[in-house]
Amino acid sequence: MPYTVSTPVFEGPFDLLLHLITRQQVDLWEISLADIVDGYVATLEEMRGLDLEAATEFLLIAAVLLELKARRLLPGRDDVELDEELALWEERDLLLARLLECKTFKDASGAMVRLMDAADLAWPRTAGPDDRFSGLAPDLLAGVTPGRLRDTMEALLAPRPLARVLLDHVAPVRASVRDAVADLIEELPGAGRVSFARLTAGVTGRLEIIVRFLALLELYKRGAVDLEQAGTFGELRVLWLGAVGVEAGAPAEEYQG
Amino acid sequence: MASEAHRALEAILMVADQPVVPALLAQLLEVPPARVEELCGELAGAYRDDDRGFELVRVAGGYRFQSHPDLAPYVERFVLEGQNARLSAAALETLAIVAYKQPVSRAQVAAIRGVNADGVIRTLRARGYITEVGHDPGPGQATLYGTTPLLLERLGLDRIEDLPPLAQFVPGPEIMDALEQSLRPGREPPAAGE
Amino acid sequence: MASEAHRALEAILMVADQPVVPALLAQLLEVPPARVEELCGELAGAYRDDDRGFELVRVAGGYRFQSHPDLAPYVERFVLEGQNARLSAAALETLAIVAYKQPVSRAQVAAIRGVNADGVIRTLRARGYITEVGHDPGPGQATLYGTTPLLLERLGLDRIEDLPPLAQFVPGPEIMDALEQSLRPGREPPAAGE
Repeated sequence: MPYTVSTPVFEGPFDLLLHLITRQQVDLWEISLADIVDGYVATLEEMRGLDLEAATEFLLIAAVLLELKARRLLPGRDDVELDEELALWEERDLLLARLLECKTFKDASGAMVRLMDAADLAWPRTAGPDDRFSGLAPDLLAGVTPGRLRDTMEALLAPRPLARVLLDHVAPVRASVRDAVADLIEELPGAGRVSFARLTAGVTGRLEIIVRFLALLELYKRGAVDLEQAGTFGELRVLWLGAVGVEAGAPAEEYQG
Repeated sequence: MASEAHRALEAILMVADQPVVPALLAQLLEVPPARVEELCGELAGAYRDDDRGFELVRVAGGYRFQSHPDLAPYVERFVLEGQNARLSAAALETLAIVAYKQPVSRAQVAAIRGVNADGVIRTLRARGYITEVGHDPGPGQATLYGTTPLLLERLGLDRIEDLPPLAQFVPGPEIMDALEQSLRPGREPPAAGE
Repeated sequence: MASEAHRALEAILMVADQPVVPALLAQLLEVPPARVEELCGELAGAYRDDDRGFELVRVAGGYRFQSHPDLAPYVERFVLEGQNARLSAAALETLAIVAYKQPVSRAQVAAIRGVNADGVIRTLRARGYITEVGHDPGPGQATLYGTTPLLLERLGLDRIEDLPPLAQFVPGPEIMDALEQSLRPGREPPAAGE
């Protein structure tokens, strides 16, 4: 079974370890570290850009796992000094305690999100006193400083927060024909006869649609697909023919005949 | 009596910070404007019958909740003693926009704030913090507003140009967070707009 | 039922732009704070019984009017933009740690999360959800952080003690077992855990 990651980005090493151990429902003895590394690399690619912090966290956790596993594989446990054995247990207890703490706060933050979501359904009254009372306040500008005016203005001019900030707009648009070819090679074999509109259904950028089209032409040139079009501006239909000659431009390891 | 439409009106008017015109209410509720007038009339009547401390009134072309005139003495004390003896958030925003963008029209203020600012502009004018400074030469000849010497004096500024400069690009905190999360190589976060 | 005190409360809360603490209300009405709580409770009950589109709630230590959650779809259309952006998972976890462990230092937060927390702490401060509340008396005098009334408003809670108890989130026995099994530096590999 290939190791697949659901989606959310791992937030911390302990968290990741916990995630791996509880979610995978396997004990460390059985985990193939190679699979985990592969799975993680795949996740990184999905994220379209290297999250250095997440990557170093992952390295840390991989090292911890490796060390734990190596210890177990070592023969001659009977010869282990009592001190060393105790130290190992102590180390394990510390790690366990931190994992549990980390998990506890993660779940607590989930509860806070639910509270916020519920509270978001109500809006407070913020109207303040109406004009009838505006003459009362002796000093309406009390506490208003030039600095506060600037802060207020900057807050107004700041980009409105998005529900979820993705960094896709910062990372360069992924629009290499080579990548698109690789994507199509993954997608097409199982798809049967499929329309181009369907193939680009999830693609929003115009550039990306063009690149997908170029990739299709590339595959056509290599004889890997057949293209049909009923007439001018008619629907373009794509049929997967097979793997002939596609290896040349595609990452071979991702390709499943 | 408390239909969905009545309740929706109450909810909207409760969060509005100035009178809401019936046309907008009608659009939000998907009923004719005449029906909005009826519904508001019924609500106002109910509050009267229940002897509430607030009322729903039609003022400046729209509807709003306000405190009942009977209770003005309490409200006055609250305004004087309470935390409310200061500019509301809406007024502060409007003042900041006029200060930095003058000369500026109501429509421009509303565009930046995302909500209509007429009531607040009236208050600020009444207090002498902003004033009419001219008219837009374009069609409609919208009134343009600017700040007054009184405001400068109260802010302790010599000239309006002495306002602190705005940062050129002010990313929201979540954008900073996301950037830091993905760009930070070590423990040193990028030095950017605090 | 609508006594002068009830009506005065309604009038004052209608012109407040943030939650009003019972102590101030008590002072304005010249009644004991406990009476204010009673009166507000009665008003809130009356609005519930009348099925109003607004409610009177106690949040962040004070009372305020707000729209009823049922009517969020209408109010959303009126205010146009969603009022609050979601926090990142990292920020939320840090917020949970500060909320439950306050006062707490950056180092303590980092120790629990396993990663540096400076960026998220700055985000949370910029959002006004946490603030500096003091300094560690120990060597280094690390800045200590705590939560703000604004966070309580955001959570819809009256006091920070109203958060669900942390004990509720301590992982259950099956997760503890899984962890123990996996981390055991034992002599023989444990039976395959499926």
